[in-house]
Amino acid sequence: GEAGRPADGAVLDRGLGGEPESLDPHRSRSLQANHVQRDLGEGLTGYSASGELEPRAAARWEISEDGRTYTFHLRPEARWSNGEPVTAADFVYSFRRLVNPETAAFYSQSVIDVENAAAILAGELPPDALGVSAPEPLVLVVRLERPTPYFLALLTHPSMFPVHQASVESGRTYARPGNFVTNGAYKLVRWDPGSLIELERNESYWNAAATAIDRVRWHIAPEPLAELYRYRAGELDITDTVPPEAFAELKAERPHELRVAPYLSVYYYGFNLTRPPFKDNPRLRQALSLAVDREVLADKIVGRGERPAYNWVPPGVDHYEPQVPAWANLSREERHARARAAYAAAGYGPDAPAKVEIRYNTSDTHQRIALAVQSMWRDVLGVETTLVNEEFQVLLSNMRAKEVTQVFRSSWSGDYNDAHTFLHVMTSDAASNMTGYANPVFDSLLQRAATETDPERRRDYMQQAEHVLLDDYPVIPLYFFVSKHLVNPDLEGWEDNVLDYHYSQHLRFAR
Amino acid sequence: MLRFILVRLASAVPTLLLVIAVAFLMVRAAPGGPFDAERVLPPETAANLAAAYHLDEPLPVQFARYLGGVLRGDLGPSYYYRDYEVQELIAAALPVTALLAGLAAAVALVVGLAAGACAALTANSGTDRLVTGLAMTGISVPVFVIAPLMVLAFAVHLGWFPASWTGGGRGERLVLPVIALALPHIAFLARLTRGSLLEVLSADFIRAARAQGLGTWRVLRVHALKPALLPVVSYLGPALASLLTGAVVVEAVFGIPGLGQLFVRSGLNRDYTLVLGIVIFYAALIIVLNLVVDLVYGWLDPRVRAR
Amino acid sequence: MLLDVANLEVAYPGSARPAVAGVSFALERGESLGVVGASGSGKTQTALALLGLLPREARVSGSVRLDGAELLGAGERGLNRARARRIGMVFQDPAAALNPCLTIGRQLQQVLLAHGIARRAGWRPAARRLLERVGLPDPERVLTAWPHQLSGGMRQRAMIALALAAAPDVVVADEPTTALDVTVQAGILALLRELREEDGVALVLITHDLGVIAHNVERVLVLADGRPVEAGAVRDVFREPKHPHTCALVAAAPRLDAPAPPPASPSAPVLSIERLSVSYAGRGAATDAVRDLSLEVGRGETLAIVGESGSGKTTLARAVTGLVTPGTGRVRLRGEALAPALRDREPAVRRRIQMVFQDPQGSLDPALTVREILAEPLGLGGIARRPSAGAVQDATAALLARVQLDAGLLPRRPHELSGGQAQRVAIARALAAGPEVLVCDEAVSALDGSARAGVLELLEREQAATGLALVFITHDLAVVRRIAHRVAVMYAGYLCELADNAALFARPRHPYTRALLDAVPLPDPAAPPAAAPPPAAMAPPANGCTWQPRCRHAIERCTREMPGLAAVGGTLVACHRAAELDLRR
Amino acid sequence: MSLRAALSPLAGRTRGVRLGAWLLLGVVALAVLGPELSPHDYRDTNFDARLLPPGLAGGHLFGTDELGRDLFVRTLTGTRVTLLVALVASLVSLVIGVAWGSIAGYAGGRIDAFMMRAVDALYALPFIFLVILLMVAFERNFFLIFVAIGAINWLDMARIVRGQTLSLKQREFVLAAELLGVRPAAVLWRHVMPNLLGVVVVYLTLTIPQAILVESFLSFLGLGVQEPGTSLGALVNSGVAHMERAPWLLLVPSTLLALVLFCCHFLGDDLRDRLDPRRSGS
Ligand SMILES: Nc1ncnc2c1ncn2[C@@H]1O[C@H](COP(=O)(O)OP(=O)(O)OP(=O)(O)O)[C@@H](O)[C@H]1O
Ligand SMILES: Nc1ncnc2c1ncn2[C@@H]1O[C@H](COP(=O)(O)OP(=O)(O)OP(=O)(O)O)[C@@H](O)[C@H]1O
Ligand SMILES: [Mg+2]
Ligand SMILES: [Mg+2]
Repeated sequence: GEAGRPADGAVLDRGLGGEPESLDPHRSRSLQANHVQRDLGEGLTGYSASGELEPRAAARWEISEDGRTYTFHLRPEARWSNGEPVTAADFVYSFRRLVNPETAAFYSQSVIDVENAAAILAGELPPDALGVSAPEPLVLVVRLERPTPYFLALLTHPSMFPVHQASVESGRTYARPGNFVTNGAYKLVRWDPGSLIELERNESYWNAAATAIDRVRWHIAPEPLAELYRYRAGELDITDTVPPEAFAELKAERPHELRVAPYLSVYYYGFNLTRPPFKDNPRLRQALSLAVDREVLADKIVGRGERPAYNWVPPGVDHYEPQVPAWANLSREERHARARAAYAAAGYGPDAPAKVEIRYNTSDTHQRIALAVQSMWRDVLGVETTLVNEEFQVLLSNMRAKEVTQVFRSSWSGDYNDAHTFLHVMTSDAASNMTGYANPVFDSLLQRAATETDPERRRDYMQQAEHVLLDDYPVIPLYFFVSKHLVNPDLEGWEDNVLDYHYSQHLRFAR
Repeated sequence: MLRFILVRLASAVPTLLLVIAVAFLMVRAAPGGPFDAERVLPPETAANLAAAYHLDEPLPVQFARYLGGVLRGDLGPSYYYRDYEVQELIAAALPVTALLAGLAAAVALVVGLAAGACAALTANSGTDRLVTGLAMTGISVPVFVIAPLMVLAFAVHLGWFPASWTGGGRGERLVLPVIALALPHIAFLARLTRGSLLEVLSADFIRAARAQGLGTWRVLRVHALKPALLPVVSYLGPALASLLTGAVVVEAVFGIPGLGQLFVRSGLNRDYTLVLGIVIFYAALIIVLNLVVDLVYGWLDPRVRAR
Repeated sequence: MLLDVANLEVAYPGSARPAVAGVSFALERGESLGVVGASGSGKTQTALALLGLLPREARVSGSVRLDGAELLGAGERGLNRARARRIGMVFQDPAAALNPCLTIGRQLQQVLLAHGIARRAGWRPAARRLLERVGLPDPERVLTAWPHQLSGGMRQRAMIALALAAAPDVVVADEPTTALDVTVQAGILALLRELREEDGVALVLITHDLGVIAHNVERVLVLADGRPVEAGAVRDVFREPKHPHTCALVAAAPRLDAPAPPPASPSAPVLSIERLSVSYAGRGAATDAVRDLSLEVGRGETLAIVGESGSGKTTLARAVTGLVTPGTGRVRLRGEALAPALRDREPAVRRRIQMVFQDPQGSLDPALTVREILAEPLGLGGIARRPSAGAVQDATAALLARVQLDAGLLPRRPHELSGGQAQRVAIARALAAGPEVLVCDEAVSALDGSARAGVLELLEREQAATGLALVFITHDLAVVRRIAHRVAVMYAGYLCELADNAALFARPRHPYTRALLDAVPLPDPAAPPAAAPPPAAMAPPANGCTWQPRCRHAIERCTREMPGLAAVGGTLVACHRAAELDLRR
Repeated sequence: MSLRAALSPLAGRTRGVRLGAWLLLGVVALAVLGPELSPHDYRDTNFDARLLPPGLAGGHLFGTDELGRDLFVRTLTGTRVTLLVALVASLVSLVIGVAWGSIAGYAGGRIDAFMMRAVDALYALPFIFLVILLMVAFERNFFLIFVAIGAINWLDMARIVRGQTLSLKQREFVLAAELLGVRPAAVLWRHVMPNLLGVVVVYLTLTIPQAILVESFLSFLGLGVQEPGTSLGALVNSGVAHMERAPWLLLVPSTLLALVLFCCHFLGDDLRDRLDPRRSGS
């Protein structure tokens, strides 16, 4: 943005939606936190501008045959923002801190595949029992419980970033401006809660030469509309999102500033399978699922380039083939016919209509979708739907309690680029499984996939699992998200990618 | 006088305690918790978190712990902003909010009173209609309409002022928010002033004052204003308080790091300590403001002081 | 011509006949005109019309010329040039005319500054001088006092000060002395005379008190029902009044030599006041308004309380009725002690003691009509009732009739009443409650002779019928003579003489009483003008007799100790020399 | 007397009043009948007729919203709710607020202190949670909106009324009434309140818009009206987003909102004038 930018134009103003709860890799959880953290720190691995996995703090690594031991060779030139070298010991300390129950880290799950992690989290073993060691200052060895093909992807997640032991032990405020020692391309210089997070280039970063932008200002802008105004007023170079209402006109007026890309996230309606009417009632679930016209939803209701979702795992996930069900390709009429058939089979009809309740948390988009679905169900099946919008926390606790919910709105996005992160939520013991879906077949398939080293077979297991899942209709996938940003045309180095990662260090202003 | 103030402040203590207690219960009774999100935490992590924040203790114990902290002047750590203490957050937001609220109140007072007086003087004339009409428009157009409109017009299209708090210089970034904040209150004050002034202007002592040839302006300023201010003042107390914590919409639109935003977000995040912290602050504020208001009554109408 | 009024007419849409019709008069510098007439005859309306102060709905016609310049219809600007600087107005009801929210000082300051009489800094001394001129003791306190902290008379004098502040060429004084005891009154009248003689100020003196008229103006204008019925030189009008209405007025003028009513038959006291003291916490030192005062009033007895303005009469009344809580002492009703604060008294008990307030307008609810005001004590009040309900109509109309007002006033609101009308409505309301004790605070001060006579008779009838005990606070000794059985004379919060009516007038025992009697203006131009006593000192002295500084007979002892009440020949007197002095004429 | 005059049927004196009265009646009539007369239902979506501009084309007089629902019908349906809210809000703040404030002010002393501290406390409590709890405690129902709005709506009124009462109760006509043995309740009702009404009425016309806005905030918290049901506040709120592309979504409901408020204001003013003792004729 113009505001306060030095002549050389090296200040980048980015919209950041909501506000991070913390920038400490082990105490944060929100996507916003992760965005900023990816500028501040870096893990052993990371992503290129185009979203390819690439070495970062680690220069290279070897993986044992059984796929359970990883040996990382760190960059000798890697430095903390205070000039100290980044060593294997730092990673050991960080991983232990991550699993340490006292840290109570949100993302302790990221290391769950590492040896003893589960036991340590449960408090049965001390943190230093974790399967990580530093035989040499620059060599880090990680032993896993089981082969984990996506482990390298896991390492890109900010929760796996190293933290600087000395400053962590310096006290509560260590992750705040002035104290925060990081190993990334930028360092934290300012944080006004509710307003602004400002970063400055980290001169001692090993790749500092490649950093073009001197200052990054992350602006807290929870209101999409307000954010858009800021962008149009030239106060932002990159927006976090685009308000649905404005999308069409932006597409027309600023086509080359509008960046839309598929995103690893699915928007769905879940059924509460533990209570009537949906308990043991697959026909009704099928009917409702088929009666929803995804194309209309995607094109007309959300209409920001989202893709209609007929299956669970988004397209674009590495080495995975989404299991789009056959009926997806039927004509609208046929689909509706099948829906009515299933509806009738479930014992409902014009004179005995199903009475259904959709719960969603307050937001224009959710509301519009709910309204659309409501009228689709009414038109196709004659279902009587009531809409209940609730404050987010209320909805969440209702979903978890599985007492009052019938159909609820939710979404799931991947932490890393692998089908597992999507399928795993639907396992019977997954904490985030709000539907109460429990199918032993599905569970065992995922179990086998988890321990399978051969990528091909692993993929097959997971694909079968998704197939099983879709046949049971525990959820109605509605659409796959897209990431959508407005990007200042003067900005170079921006590449769309499914992860929606856009490291500031990859960006530069055209001279 | 001094005694009166002291007594009032003393009587504030139980009020505060009551507020704290009730608020504490309300916050806890509300569904959801500070660490709940779409992505549910694995049980052990959740347990660890609860332990870390003593959320696993029985409620009375927690309350006692919290109250103890408050009495020691420690509002505890924020549950959402995990690197911040509640005090720090309030202290950070307060100056911004105070500045905005102060300016807005000043603007509202000056413009509102002037408009109201002018309307009352020209009662039922064209001017009166115009002023009251404008006032009513100001009241009937919600702030969540006014604020974005102003941004669109003056920031996006005309580019006179920044569209957000972080978008411009110290001075200019204040203009739009202050106006947006002041508008409804201007309207309010104008109407209130007009109403009470009309009543006062028909009093005998105003006739007498006119007989003293003071001239309309002096009569208004000296003789009519004071008695007419009573209802205005009683409105100002709450109004100021609401300006300090109720500026949510404006703060949201302009991205202002103020108390109002903080309050709402803390509520939605179930940031227990932050909510309570702000509630306490708010309660204290209101009590003080109302005390001031009551003192001003005494100044405006000596007869009130009599008993 | 300085001021030239030609057939002035004031009418109100609501009422049938105009409030004022065809009034004309002219004044040169230094001249003075008295305007007399029955209550409600249009005196105040005339005055207000001069300065364009009538309410919006009033229709005014005719002409008012000041040095030839027309004032009627001259805009607010033009009028403001005339107001205060050219024509000063003394309002009839000071309680309503003073701004309750501003100190007297502030109100004076505004006038002084507005008209450039004083500079920013120098207004205070100027204001103090004004207050001294109108004979207010302790002007410093008055400057910093709010109207409600002043006595009726003090307010009235403050009002006068305001009117004179801008040194006007014409002074229009509407009942300027109704709330003043005769001594102070004499002072004020002397002041007005001085202004005329020295500064050539022209005076329009509105009053119903023929005594005042007789000695202070050259010409009179008599109004009846808003119409001028007679005009001429004072002497002529008094000697042979032509118009029957004037005759009635003159005849009805109360006189000191009227026969005193026979002493009331002794009975157990209905109301007894025991060692009552009231003091108000002011800004600086507290004001002792009533000091250690004891009185009794028997069944069917009328006790008159006279005394200098600010001597504590109203305070005493308020203490009796519980409107102020006394510092010490108690009030008994038929022997039983009453709770000091009104709010602690049973409604039933409250009704037994009623009061007519000194400031009639203020004691009538502005939101209610006369009908509703009167209906209340009858127990018929309440919004539920339809005003056409016969019962209310008849009862309230009857009440009005008793105080000689016609039922036409029933739908009016207080601010639509004349001073005297308001006062009588207040009396009617008090009587309607059927009290055992009625405290009248200057209850007839705003009434012309006939109306006053009527009210007094009414009270006497009530007394005869119900054994009503009357506490009659007034400064008008003629009224005292006419109605009182016993008289209490107050000065600076003390009771200085308590005597039977006849005794008091025949043989006053306290020098202050003497001064009072001398100061009474007689309604007869021929009679010698009233004598004003030496002006009041700043504030009554801390120790010694409070009257002593102004006392002709003071001796050294008087400066040391405050004399207590002592019986001297059937009279209670607080004077060291009561026994030896003979104050008869 | 004044109170009755206030409640007497509307024979508006000034032009403004008659205008206001008629307009309000008109709005009410429309709100009640309009939806019935229109061919559309406020719930009917039509994904092929989204964001139609106003006009007779397609039979959508005021155009359609982003789901192709007829704005005319929706606005009028919303008006019903809004009018109801306005009504209840003003009743609450009138009844509770005026009673509470005048009693506190008149009684004075301990009672006053207690009652006013209670008001302070209510001011301070976090409204959001109050609402959320209401929703959790009772199963959601329309009535709760009024409880929630009522809970806060009367506070300001109470304060203002108290302030006025404090100075009124020192006036001699009140003392005179007390002296007559009129019971406190009656003094309040007959002498204090009528003299308060001027301010009360003015303030009332001001609390109504507040209530309407609160209502639209409530729907955010999930209380308020549930879609597809709606209220003017909610409509305006969602209209803002379309300000540029589909201004009618903002203009239509806000115009109606403003209209309603103007009517209230005109009537309020008239009420004030009638109650103003200085104006003769009752
Ligand atoms: N605003 C008004 N509306 C209607 N009639 C009024 C109004 N003001 C005064 N009047 C009437 O005009 C007449 C004259 O009133 P005015 O005050 O001049 O009497 P007054 O001579 O001053 O009597 P008093 O000696 O009692 O003061 C009275 O009958 C009174 O009721
Ligand atoms: N509320 C008050 N606060 C302070 N001082 C007061 C108050 N009311 C009266 N006073 C003072 O008490 C003294 C007595 O007042 P009071 O009204 O009793 O006199 P009064 O005898 O009625 O005089 P007047 O004949 O002029 O009415 C006066 O000096 C007055 O200034
Ligand atoms: Mg008069
Ligand atoms: Mg008096």
